[in-house]
Amino acid sequence: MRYTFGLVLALSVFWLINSGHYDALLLSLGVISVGAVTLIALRMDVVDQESIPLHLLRRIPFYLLWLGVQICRSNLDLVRRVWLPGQRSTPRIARLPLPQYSDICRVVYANSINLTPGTLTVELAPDHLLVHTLSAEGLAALEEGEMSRRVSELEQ
Amino acid sequence: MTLQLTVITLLVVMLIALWRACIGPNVFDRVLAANLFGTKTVLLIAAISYLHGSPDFLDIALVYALINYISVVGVLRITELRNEHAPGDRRG
Amino acid sequence: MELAVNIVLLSLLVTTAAALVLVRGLLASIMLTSIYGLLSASFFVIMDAVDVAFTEAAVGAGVSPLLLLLSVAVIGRHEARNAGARPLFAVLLVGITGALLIVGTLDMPAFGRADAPAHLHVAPRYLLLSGEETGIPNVVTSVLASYRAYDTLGEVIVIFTAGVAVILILASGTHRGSARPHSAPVDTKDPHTILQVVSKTMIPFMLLFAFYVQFHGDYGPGGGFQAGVIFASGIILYGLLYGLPAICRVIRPPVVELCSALGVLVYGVTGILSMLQGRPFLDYSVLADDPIRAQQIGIMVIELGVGITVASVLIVIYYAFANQFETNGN
Amino acid sequence: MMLDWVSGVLLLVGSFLLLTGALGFLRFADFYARIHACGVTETLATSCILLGLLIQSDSAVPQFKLLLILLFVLLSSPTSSHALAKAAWNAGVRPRDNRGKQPLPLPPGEH
Repeated sequence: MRYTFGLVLALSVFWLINSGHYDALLLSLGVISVGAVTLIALRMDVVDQESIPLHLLRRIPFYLLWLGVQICRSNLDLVRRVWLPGQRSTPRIARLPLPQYSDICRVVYANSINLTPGTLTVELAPDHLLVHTLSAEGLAALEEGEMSRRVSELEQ
Repeated sequence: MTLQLTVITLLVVMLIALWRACIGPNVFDRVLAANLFGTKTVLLIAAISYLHGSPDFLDIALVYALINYISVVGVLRITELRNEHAPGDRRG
Repeated sequence: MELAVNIVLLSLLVTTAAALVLVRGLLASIMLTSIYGLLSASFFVIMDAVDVAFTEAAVGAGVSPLLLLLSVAVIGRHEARNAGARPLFAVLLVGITGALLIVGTLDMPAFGRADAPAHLHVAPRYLLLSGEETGIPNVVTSVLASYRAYDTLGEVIVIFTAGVAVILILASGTHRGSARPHSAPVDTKDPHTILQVVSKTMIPFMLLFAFYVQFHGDYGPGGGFQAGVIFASGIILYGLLYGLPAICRVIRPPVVELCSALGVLVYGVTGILSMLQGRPFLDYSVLADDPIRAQQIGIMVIELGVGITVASVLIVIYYAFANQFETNGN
Repeated sequence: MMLDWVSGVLLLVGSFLLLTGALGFLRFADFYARIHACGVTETLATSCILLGLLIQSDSAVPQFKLLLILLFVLLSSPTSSHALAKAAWNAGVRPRDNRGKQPLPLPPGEH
């Protein structure tokens, strides 16, 4: 029920932002559209804590801030690698353990790895990740596990 | 001025992506190039709409942002189906 | 600046077309086709043809590469070298046709000339009066759905016919005349957790965006065609990730087949309603007392018909294709 | 005036990153490395350019739309990189070293 309400709220905001016309006709069409989409979404069974992660909302801004800094840092590293061809890069492919319990946290972790250039999730199995990194240092940073720990903290 | 520079850069990037799509070497490089091309088109349309001073083109960029990755999902599913059909193939 | 961008985009288009001819392997051709679509959309934006660009964006980015991919999945991805073909004859034929077309363009007025016939006939009336006559700011929508409603009806019927043709060609022997799935669920030993979770979040917004495009065609770029394509993309994405049986439980094939006809019916009935009142076919003025209000209602109703038909035909085509390759494996 | 500067700098940084990504895309020898190069252009460059445009805009609706575009690009671009890597892995493409000559050692259990 909470998730349905959250979805309706998000969809209404999406409609109002996009529409830009607030007369009676378009607003009522908006209500009908949001209703229809919610109905289809419920039939598709996509309204749950994975698609509407309400329980993460409180902690996620801090995480995103930290992730933003990481993205900038790894971008700088990649810029150096591209423009200075002398640098020896040593690509690696490895398995990482997955301590997270819920699918949503696994996905946040995997997609955070994808968002930072230089590291890439190739496969997400129930108990491990297969990652490809552009350099040995990138793999070492992931294996150290700070990102994984921060993602796990999101759920608490 | 910087807006013009951005548009030129985007066109150069598109040219490189097209080059990669032509030479390959394997199919996935071409898919990657097409995907890169898609996101660059989003940016190009957004930038051009500002260059023209008519930001209502943004709807088009929004469509791309929403549905651009469907074709990649399609590629993934189809390579999988082909592997299921040919049991001799390797699976990861 | 604009001229330079135009020249670059057009030369990229020509390069892509040449690469399309030269490249072997169907998947590579599909990717180049999708690049071609993206380039045309950018080009249309620069030419200020926003509605066309929108259609190209919606079709070229999602649905058309996808349908091509599905057909490749059915037929296999290597282009057979055709031993018996006579390329010389084909080259000659294409050369002559191309030369004739180029000769034809010589008679056309220069691009952008103010006294070109296209700008002298009905275009000034559309541009000057359509706002007053239909009460709709977007001229493209009022031309498409009111002044040229016959043509649009024809287009919708073409799309409907395409859907029927696909069903007739791809229907299997056991379920004749239908694309209803009868296959086992797809193998799920390799779950797409990331894709499923992200798509779960995106699909409702895609569907709502389709509704937004449907109902805001009066004000900005958009309308039934684009909305139908976007809606179908959302549904097809769900089908790709959760399998054909799951999507068929959400939207049952008989319902979609019915809807594809329903859209055409809505369009046609609107036209017949005005005939019953003694007015010409598709004259909306009978729908309300105020003629401008009547135009707006008429345009909205037929755009809805267009949207329903386009969305359902695309979904029907997807069902037929997916059914084909999911059963071929067994 | 100040905002114009910020916007210009953001656009310049974005363009530079785009060029970097494209160059990497052209030069890296291995398919997986090329996905990384695209990753640069997707995340930070897209954010920079869209934010630069957002600052130039003076009405609310386009600004919100640009934010929405940014949000959806940030959601979908890592996902499509992953989908592509997975598709290549499933099809038997294995990563190679930075010269594209030797295949990389795989973790135990993979083949």
